[in-house]
Amino acid sequence: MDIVSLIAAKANYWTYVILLMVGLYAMVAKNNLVKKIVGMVIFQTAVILFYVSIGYKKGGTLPIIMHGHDHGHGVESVIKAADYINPLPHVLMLTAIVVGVATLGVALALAIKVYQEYGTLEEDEIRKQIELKG
Amino acid sequence: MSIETVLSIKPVLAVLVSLLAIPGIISSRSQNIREAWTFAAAGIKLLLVVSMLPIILDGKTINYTLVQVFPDVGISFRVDALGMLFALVASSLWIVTSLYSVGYMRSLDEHSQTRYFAFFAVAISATIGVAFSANLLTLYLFYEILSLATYPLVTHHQDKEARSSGRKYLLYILGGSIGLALPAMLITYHFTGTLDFAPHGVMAGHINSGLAMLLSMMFLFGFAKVGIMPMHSWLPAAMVAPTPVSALLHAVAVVKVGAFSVVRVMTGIIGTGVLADFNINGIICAIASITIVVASLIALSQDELKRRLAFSTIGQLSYIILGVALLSKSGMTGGILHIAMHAFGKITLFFCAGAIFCATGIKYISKMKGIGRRMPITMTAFLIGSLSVIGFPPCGGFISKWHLVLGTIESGSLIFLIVLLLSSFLNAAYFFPVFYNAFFCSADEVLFEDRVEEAPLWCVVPLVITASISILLFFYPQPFLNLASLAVQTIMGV
Amino acid sequence: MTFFDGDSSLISNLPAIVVTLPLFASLIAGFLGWKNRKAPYPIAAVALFLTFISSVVLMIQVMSTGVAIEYRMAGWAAPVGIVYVIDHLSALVILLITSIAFVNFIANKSNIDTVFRNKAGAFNSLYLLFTAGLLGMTATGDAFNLYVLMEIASLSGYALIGLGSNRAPLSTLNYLFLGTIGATFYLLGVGYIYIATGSLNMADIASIMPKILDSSMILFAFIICMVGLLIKMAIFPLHGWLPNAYSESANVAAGLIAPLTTKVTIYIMIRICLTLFTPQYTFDYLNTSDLMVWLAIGTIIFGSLSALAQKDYKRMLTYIIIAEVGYMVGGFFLGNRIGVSGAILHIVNDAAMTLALFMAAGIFMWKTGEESQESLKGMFAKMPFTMAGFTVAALSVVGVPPTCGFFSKWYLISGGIAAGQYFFVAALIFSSLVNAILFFRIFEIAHFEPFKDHHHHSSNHSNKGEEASAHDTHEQTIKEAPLGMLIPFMAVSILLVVLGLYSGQIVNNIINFAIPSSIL
Amino acid sequence: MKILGTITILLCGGLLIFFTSDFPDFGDPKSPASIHLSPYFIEHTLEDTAVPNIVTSVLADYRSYDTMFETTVILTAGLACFLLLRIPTKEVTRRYYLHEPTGVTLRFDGDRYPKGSNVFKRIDSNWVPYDIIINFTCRLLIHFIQIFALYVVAHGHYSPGGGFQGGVVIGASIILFAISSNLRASIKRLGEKAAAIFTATGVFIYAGTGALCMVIGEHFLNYSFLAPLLGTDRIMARSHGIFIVEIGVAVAVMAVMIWIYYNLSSAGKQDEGL
Amino acid sequence: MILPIDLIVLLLVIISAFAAITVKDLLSASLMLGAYSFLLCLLWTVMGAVDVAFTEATVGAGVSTVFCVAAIFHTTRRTKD
Repeated sequence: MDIVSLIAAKANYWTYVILLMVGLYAMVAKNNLVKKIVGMVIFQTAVILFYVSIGYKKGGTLPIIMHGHDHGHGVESVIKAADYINPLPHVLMLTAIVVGVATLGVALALAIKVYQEYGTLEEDEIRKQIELKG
Repeated sequence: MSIETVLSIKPVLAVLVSLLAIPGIISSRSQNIREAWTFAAAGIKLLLVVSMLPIILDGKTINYTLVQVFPDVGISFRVDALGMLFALVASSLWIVTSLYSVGYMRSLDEHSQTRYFAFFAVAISATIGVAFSANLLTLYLFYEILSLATYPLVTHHQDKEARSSGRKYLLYILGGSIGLALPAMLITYHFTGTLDFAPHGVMAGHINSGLAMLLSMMFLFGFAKVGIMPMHSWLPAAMVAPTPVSALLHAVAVVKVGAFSVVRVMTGIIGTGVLADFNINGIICAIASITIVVASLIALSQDELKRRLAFSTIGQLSYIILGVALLSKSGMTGGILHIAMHAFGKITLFFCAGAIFCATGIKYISKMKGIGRRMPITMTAFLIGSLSVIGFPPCGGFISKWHLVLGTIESGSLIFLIVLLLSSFLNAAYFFPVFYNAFFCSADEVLFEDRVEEAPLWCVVPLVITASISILLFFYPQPFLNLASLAVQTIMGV
Repeated sequence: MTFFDGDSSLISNLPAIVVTLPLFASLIAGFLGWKNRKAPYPIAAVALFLTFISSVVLMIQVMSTGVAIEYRMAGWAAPVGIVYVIDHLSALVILLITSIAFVNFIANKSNIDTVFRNKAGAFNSLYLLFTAGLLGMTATGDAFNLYVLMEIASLSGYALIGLGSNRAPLSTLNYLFLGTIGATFYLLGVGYIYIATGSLNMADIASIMPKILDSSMILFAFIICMVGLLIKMAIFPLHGWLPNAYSESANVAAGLIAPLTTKVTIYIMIRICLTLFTPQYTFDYLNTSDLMVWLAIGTIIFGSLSALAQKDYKRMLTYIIIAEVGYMVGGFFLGNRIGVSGAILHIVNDAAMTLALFMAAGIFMWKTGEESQESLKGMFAKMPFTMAGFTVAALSVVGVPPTCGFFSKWYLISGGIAAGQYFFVAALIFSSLVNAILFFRIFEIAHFEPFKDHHHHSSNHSNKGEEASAHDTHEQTIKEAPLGMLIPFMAVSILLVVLGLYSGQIVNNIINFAIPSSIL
Repeated sequence: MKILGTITILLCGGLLIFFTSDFPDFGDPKSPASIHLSPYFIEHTLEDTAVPNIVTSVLADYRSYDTMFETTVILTAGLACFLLLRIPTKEVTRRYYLHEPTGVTLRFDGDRYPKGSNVFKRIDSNWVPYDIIINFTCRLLIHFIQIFALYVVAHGHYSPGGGFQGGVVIGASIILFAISSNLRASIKRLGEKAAAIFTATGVFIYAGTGALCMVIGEHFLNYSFLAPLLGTDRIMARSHGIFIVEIGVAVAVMAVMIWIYYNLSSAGKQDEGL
Repeated sequence: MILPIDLIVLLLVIISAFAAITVKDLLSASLMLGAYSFLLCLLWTVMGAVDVAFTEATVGAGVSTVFCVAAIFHTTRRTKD
């Protein structure tokens, strides 16, 4: 397997791993809460990239049946599965995106609450304040 | 030998009756109603137990399974001779102790009496439960309930001393049962698949010698209520409790539950065959002997009467273990009989100690000079009780000791005979100063004038009753003796 | 069985009803919350009660027919559509969830009224959504559907927890990060499974599994699903979020979330291992037992020791929860029938115990307004009934018969002995002893120290016995919690004993059918 | 923390990269994912549901149950933000007013602000004068955006898009209005209460359709049982059923996006904001 | 799908992700996040996942960014890392 075809075969997967790790790093190691939330978004979208990559099929086209509305439902003999990209991962990822934005909303709401309480978004400063309060 | 069994709910009722009285005790508006509940429950309980006596004496057993919890193991009850003997002792002494408690608590005007009577009832239920349990699981269940129900009783005074004693009490009792007895029970279940008490044990053929030894030791020390050294030091600490508690629970119910559990496990689970084959009984005997001698020696040096009695108890309990572990017929009879005989003797002594405290507020032996002239009835009862514990005729204790001595001879181990004789001598040595102080020293305090002033009647009557029973048992030991020899027959298969 | 035949459409739709009933109720509560602040509570209570009833019927149905009920959502059969599968195990957990949600809701009315005064509609909706999410997670037979429902439960959980003390938002945010990592890992694992099998239905995947046992993708899917779930259930090195999140939340939220979240996650783990990866893969092919049991041992010991260090009652409970997670994970990965039965039984028992302890915490909070253990002084004299219930719950955690904690511990220890995992057995016994110390420490405070009136500190009390008894006499007026709190609490405490006595029946009639016969 | 993070990601990343080597190649039509289940959807979507967009048919029919809960997730997020952030407006005491004739800005504390005055105009605390060009352009654009959104909702069957995307676009158009003029103006037109009720209504349309199917038919969300109500055959009933639930999704998503925005942009005060 | 385009977009995605977590200003970070989402949307269009791309464009690049900006408006732009 030459290098080009290897890259072609795996580049998407590598990218997803890199993005996943970037997100995870931000969530574990960053000090700022909003930065962590940004990391969380990246983390979640990396998985979406992974799923969409699973669904891709060489030689397949968009998962919308061509000329479907002309013939109603008499065209099943014409439809070949290999012609269309796998739609299932797309469906799952629509849901995942929605979950992502929902989580983002709640996380930001919590971050605002934290800021209202402590006046900062830096975790170490918040810790210091908690220790001072006893 | 096939044992005829009878299905009856009576054992369950006997256990439950005092629990059922608790709502009554709690909700009572006046002291008298509350104590009426206690007495009613105690009376019914004794009647229930006695009503089962003829069936047991016929050589039958009573079985009843409440629920099936694990495969082949349930919460089930079985009444046999050994359990019957213990239940008889416990339930008859509950009535007496209730009488005494009423006098003691009222005369000292103790706080939280309702709580006291409620937990007392729980404790006695658990004791009967232990006596009637058909398998190790049920026994463990009631054993734990007893440990927990007695905690509020031991710490009744709610002061610092009670707190530290309560801690010690729980540490030993719960630590032993959860840390040692529970795993031992589970290992037993794993290897044998059953926990039922069988006449000849269930372990034979399932385990090797090392494991049998390990399990025996785990049970022996795990049931820490038996007070085998080094698991004994909770007992003197627990003497901070009000005297009736010490009397019933720490001279009779709790410690005897420990002894009873160990006897049950040695005979019903491990089995005499296994004990003898792997030579475990020798080690148990040795441990028991050491406890007997050491406890008696420590008792000599105690000045507080209740503590002296506590160490005496530790020594006496090991008689039971020693007797059973001798594995001879007479030894076992003596051991089992000692459960009953020692109970009546020791409870008298505790009642006396409490009566002295009630009437004069004195706890220490050195301060009891001349007290015999002031409280003649109490001190006479004390004399009878201690004679019984020493094993001197004409008291019940003599009979059990006689059998024990016979047992040592039967099994041919002279060293244990020497231990028995030596400890009897020591027993006499630590009781003697009490009489000497009481009767032959002149009072050096104004408190003891030459007039009779006993403790309240509620306190005196019970101790007179138990003292008389102690003597009566010398002349008429049949119910207990029959039960004991029946139990031995079942166990030894003769 | 005329009862079932009589209204067959209602009964046959029960799996959908049990999950959607709380959903509908939450919508209605959300609606009416804008009109009338008092309306949502009764609606939610009735809905929870009806859900509870339907879960009982479901349980009876499963037990009487003895086979799993399969319900096709949108009418599509298994691999194409989403199916709900109600077998003995899920019916049991559903019953557990509905009953705990209902009892906790009833018992904490006053807490809801004070903490969520202005937002009753939103609170009640979220409470119901959380319940619906957990119920869906339990019932579903589809790996991806599980993820969606998990997110519903998590998001509503964050909201419920986030409105507690001042520190709650921060700890909830940390919980959210960890929870999201866990859920996303799970989603990733599902993706790997999908790559290897092309399916999302658990039973379908299980039927493909034997062909692809040595696929590295399945191995990785297993690892990453487990890591995700272990984060969500707060096992030892990944536990950091739990204590803060639970102890700083409002009582009603803690009482719902603490007993259920970790337990349902453990159920999911069991479900994934048994139904999706098949026991053959989990136990025989991968031989995960040793590793996971050691993890569990670590969790038990860590949880117990940390609990010892806590001064705050609720925080102590949270560490006990962590230790109990170790019990269940370890018990399950013992891999033998006794151990797995013990783990499942402990899910039920531990949920009930935790509920009782948190309800007690609610009552203590109501009484004293503080959360430290010191605030429990003199409680035995003040609130004998509450303390009696509390004692039962505590003894159950310690593992004293005849409370339920003893019996599940019995199975777990027997399983440990049978599997030869003696360190696990030792850890269990160690943790029981530590629990005994923990609770007797509280009992001592509540028993020995005189009641302190928190509203006016009159003088500094010393602990001398004379004073103690003196206080006892003039402060012996019993003042219990209101009946609305007390009755559910007492019911749960009695239930702890009943569950214990009937644990044999539960194991024989329910759990035995829930474990595949390939596990011996 | 940094070191811990680095170690974690290096370990995880290494492991993940290692496992990618066993993946089927990117775009391999023979991978199990492409041959096991998905062919059924591709080949049967028309005969089962008469919807050419396979994603829509899978989303709203085969896996409609997922989607119902997806909508519920959104509802949950809206409720969660509300529960966490919302502060009653009464508690906001400090306000700023612009005296229009003079251009002086005044601060009012407590309740003593001018009510119903013609000369005083309420402004935000960190007020930047709104740009008339942006304001006007956005107002022009918003209608087209909304019409496009309706198109997206309605054409979910035949082209990319559907209830979710359309709903977000409508929501975004209103958010755009809120940004380009100000939050109060937007809240006056579509208040928080309306948003909340719309959200619940949207989810209710979806779940209610499912329950209706269950009541008259046998399975939750099995639209084919709606055929008698809709007056079509069972397959077209599925198609219409998908459309109904898509509308529900659109309504719910639109309202939630607005609701969350209101709460986030005003930190719960819903008084003044971005 | 054309491979070079795919690779270029992948590279841009990674760069924007790194930028989003390293930039020392939260407002910039959230805008980078918007750019990241938009690039992902592009990537998915390239890969044929049009519905996902549409959703990502509206949600990820649109609404999410607005949410982030709104939250930052009420907290602070300052960050140490």
